[in-house]
Amino acid sequence: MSKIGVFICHCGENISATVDCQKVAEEVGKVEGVEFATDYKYMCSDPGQNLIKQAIKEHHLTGVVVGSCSPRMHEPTFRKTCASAGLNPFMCEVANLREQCSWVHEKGESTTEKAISLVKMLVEKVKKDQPLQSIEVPITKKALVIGGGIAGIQAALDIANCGHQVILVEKEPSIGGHMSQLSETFPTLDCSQCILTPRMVEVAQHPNITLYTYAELEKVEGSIGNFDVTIRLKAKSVDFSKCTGCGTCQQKCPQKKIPSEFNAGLGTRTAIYVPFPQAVPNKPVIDKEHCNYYQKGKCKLCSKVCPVGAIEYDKPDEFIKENVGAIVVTTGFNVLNTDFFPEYGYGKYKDVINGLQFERLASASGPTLGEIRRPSDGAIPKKIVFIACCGSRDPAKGIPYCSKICCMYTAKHAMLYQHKVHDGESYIFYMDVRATGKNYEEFVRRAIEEDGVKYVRGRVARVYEKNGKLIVKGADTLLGGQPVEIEADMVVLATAGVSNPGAEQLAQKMHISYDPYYFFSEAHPKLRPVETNTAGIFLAGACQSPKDIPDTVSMASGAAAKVAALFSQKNLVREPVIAVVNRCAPPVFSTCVGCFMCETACPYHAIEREDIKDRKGNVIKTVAKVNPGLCQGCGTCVAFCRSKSIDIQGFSNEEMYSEVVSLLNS
Amino acid sequence: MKIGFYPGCSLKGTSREYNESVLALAKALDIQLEEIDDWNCCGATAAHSVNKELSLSLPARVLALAEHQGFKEIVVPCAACYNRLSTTQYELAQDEEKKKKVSEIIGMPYDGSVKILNVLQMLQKYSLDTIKSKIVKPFAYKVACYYGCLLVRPHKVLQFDRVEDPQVMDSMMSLIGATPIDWAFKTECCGGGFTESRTDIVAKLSGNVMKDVNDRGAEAVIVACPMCHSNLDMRRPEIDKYLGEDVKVPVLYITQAIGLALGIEPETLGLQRHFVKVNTI
Amino acid sequence: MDNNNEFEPKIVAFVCNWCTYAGADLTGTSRIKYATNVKIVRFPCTGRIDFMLLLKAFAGGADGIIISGCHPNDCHYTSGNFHARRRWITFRHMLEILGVDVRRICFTWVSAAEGAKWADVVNDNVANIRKLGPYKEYTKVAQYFEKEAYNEQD
Amino acid sequence: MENISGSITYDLRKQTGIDVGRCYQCGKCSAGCVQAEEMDYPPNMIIHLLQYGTQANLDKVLRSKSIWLCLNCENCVGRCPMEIDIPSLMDYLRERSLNEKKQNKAANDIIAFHKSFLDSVRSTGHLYEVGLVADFKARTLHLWQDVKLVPKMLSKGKLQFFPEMVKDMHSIKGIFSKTKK
Repeated sequence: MSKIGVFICHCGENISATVDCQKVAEEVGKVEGVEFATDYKYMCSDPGQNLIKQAIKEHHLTGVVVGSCSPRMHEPTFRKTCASAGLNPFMCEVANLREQCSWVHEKGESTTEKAISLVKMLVEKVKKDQPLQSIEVPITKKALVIGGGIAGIQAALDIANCGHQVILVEKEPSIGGHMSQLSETFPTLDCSQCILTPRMVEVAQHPNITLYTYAELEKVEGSIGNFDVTIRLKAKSVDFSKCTGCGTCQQKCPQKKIPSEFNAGLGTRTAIYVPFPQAVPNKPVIDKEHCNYYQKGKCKLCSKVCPVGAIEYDKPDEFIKENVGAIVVTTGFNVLNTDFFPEYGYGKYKDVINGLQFERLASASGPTLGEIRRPSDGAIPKKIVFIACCGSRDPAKGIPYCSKICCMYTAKHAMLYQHKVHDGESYIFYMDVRATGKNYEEFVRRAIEEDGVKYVRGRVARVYEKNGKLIVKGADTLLGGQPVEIEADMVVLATAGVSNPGAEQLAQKMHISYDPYYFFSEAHPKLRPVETNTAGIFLAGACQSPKDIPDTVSMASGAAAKVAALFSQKNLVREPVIAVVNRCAPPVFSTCVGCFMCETACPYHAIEREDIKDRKGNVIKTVAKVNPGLCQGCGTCVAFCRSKSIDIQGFSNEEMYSEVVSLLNS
Repeated sequence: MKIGFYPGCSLKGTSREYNESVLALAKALDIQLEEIDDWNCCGATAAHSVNKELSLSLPARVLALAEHQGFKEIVVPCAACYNRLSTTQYELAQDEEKKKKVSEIIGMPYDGSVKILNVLQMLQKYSLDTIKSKIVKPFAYKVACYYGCLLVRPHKVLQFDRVEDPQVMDSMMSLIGATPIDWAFKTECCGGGFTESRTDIVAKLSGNVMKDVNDRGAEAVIVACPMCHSNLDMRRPEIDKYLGEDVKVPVLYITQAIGLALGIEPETLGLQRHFVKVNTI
Repeated sequence: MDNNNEFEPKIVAFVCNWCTYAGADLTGTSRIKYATNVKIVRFPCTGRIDFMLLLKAFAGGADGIIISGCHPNDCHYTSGNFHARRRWITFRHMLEILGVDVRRICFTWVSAAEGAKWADVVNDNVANIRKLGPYKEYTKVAQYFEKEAYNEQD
Repeated sequence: MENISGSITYDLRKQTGIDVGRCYQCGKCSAGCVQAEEMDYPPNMIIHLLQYGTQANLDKVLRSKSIWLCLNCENCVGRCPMEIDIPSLMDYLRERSLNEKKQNKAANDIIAFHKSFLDSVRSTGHLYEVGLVADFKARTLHLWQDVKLVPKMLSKGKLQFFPEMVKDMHSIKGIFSKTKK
């Protein structure tokens, strides 16, 4: 006979504002098998947990139902509480009275009624619950980091420095990411490359880090502790073991007019190329789409001039398999395609550029060697206009969210411009200045007060060219929305930060969730910011949302710490939500008829075949058996089984049926 | 197949050369246009400025008439009428109740199934190839294509071309041998319906348009809206006064420009009716 | 809200733990309101949902059922939602043969990010089932079957 | 407050479907408005006044010149990041301003023109331009405006001296009487 304790949490007023918690406890208390029922202000607090522990001991409870927030929030908490009082943790269930009841309904009888039936449902489930034992699986202490920007570099170094092996995969020919493209960084104006390149070299030289550039994630299988990943090594057409990085091939390559990705289209590169002089690894790859040999079948100049014979054409992509225990995703972000804004003339007027292009203009390693010169004629712009929120906060054409970094980089751009063009005039059209980091507000003030950057509050309606000038038509909302017209020499659009193309497919490969803008979702917005909903896969940097360098680096270290914590355990403890095939006394042995439909259903190849033999060793029948190390507990096999011989612990047929029956009866 | 033709009031009065040129061009291109019988005014700016219901009912009557007369498509050369008719169709499609009410007001069933085309859409749909094959005298001028407001906005309703920097007219001009210029006032307002009530505003707004045309050396402005035409053409003295210079650039309807390229007589196209002389052509 | 004259349908939602359950949590976190008629039963995956459960629910007096999991390609377990979809496609005809009114079953996807969509799914479904009225037919069938089964045992 | 029925913002939303609360005052509407310079309150300020939801500010809007100066060129809504339909809002405000007799004096000519225009449509079913201009002049006493234009228009064959009537004037009359406020 069950002795069940029911504990209804008020969650301060979060639940009790719309649900009569006392009534819920009273009503559920009347259910057969419920030994004890009470309500309390904060069940997850120390006194709340003690209440549960005490009741378990006093009333010799065999099961516990807590009516509180979502089980996704506190199920582990309450299960631990039960365990510490000597109750099997899997005899504890959580009814979702907050996210799926009190927060979504108005105060009223029907809301309380719903709460009662939700708790009763789980009381019936607990009656059918079986005590279970957690499963322990070994961990592969090797991590995969996807993306070699500053986030990936930081995460890889931190994990490697803990003594674990790291595989770093980067899709471009060099690591460094967007940070390597930046000029100076806010709010200190230290040179981006100067602080980044030493880290890049450290990655290349670290004994614990294996670096795969020009590579992409192909496939992920398995789960936390034991992921099987396949990595595609794109054919570089250059044998890195032979190449010395002398650069002769690049000098001789006849294709010289390819827009350089690194210079955001403001400079050119060759078809065989190293993206930038400080690249790691500093060895070239051939861009097949632009290479004469690959496109027209003729040329091979690079091969002819290579002193070591490192050029290898027509080599296919390679695939390698790795076994890792954890994955850190650091794939970064992109800037919004400015085609969204024909009114600003991007793409039509050469001197309308985006923020990333301005970074290249201001960078000492850029196409103008750090001089601010406009792309059309190389003249130094005497009047420059920066347009903030270009695409951000614009649900109509861009994205509704704030891209977070633009206020700061725009202030920095204007400041750099003023430092480099002393007689220049700079205007920033803005709506709000969001300078919330350490020393950020001071930085913006400095731009205004010391460098004389003019801030105009209002959005620009359009930009058009006339007599070699760019006419910027804006308004000043602080002057009552009066029109403002500026004849500028150059216009810089602070384009929104958006997710990378391909982010969706990558997320689907890894089975991690993402938001409507294809940024990857963290497991909890506050308390689990670097974890994903998939155990063992972590996030860092701008692939989760646009963020600046300090935030990215701290998030990367956070993710690395999570990986290190995981790797510090000897074995991995897993919830025993797995399938089992029943076994019973001879002569039946198991109701399994050996049709192996479950085998076809299982995405994890967790179904094995077991021969049941008599004493003489003769096979009586062959039945299915679940490998608990491989089973992930999806339960698809259960729905496939015709003889109802396979069931899933924690979500068994009996449990689910009693839940449904209870719901409909109450 | 016969296409319904809704000239609208302007084309019967001040802008009769637009009417003449549309019909002449249609004839030359073998497009059968048949005027909607007993059509009424769309209500224009006046109606929607002071009475929402009226502004939906007047165009709805026209659309209902077209439906009853069996037209699947109607051509509306006037950009203002095109805009009002399209807006009415859009708004009534969004709101079943409104649709019922308007149908009751106009005293006849209204379905909203007629496809509304402006002149550019008509040419795009039926005649691009024919035009190309029939050019006898390429229209070899530098032209500024002026779209104004009502032809392209609101995009949600009209779904025609790009709102910023539209291209349909430009590509048609290229087709007949003209060189469309890139300029800044393609879709800025000319002052529209203020031509009588606030001529000063029209002079300024149309003046800004003409100044940019003139500065960039265009030899003609091409329009597809009678309001734009009369503001840029008939109000030229006021424009010149506002600008303090005499701007000589003529303003042609797109139908006139194409008509000329196809060798139709200037008289037939109504070019003699313009205030600013079209002497280059 | 509580209108005594109005029929309040009983609707059970079978949802997966990873997408729709999390999405429904997000509806709560975003404080979007919806009707109280729908009660959620949590499954690890829609692939786990045995269609016998649907029959059981109807027999038990459900007026409508919602099945919702991850969007195609987003399944936490790779392919469970595809299995669920395939099963739904094949079983709906069988359900019809069995006399189940398939209009009362709503098969949909709601991701963890679609809190607002979940509220819409619930509200639309409640309105829909309310229009269809109480589901008496299947209860009758169920009772009949139960009786028959007993008779056979005798 | 926005959700309380009877409140100004609620009514506005109910009547027009426009939620002024969505505007975050970026000013792009005013920046692109060809009439902003002429207006007493540029478009963003009109919205901002309405965001208060007070009768005093609503009156300011209804009595403003701005609502009559708007040409409905739709530039604002085409560029508005929040897709706030300002031209429709202006239509509503003009209608309301007239109904409440709060129209700005400076807009008299514009209103007179609209009325003359609609009178012409009411009596003929078409816009009868000669009649319109005569009526407009009578209303505004701008008797000498455009006198120079008339002979020229005549010579170009642009004026039509006699109105062409819609055959079914009954239905036009019906439309006007049924939509009369």
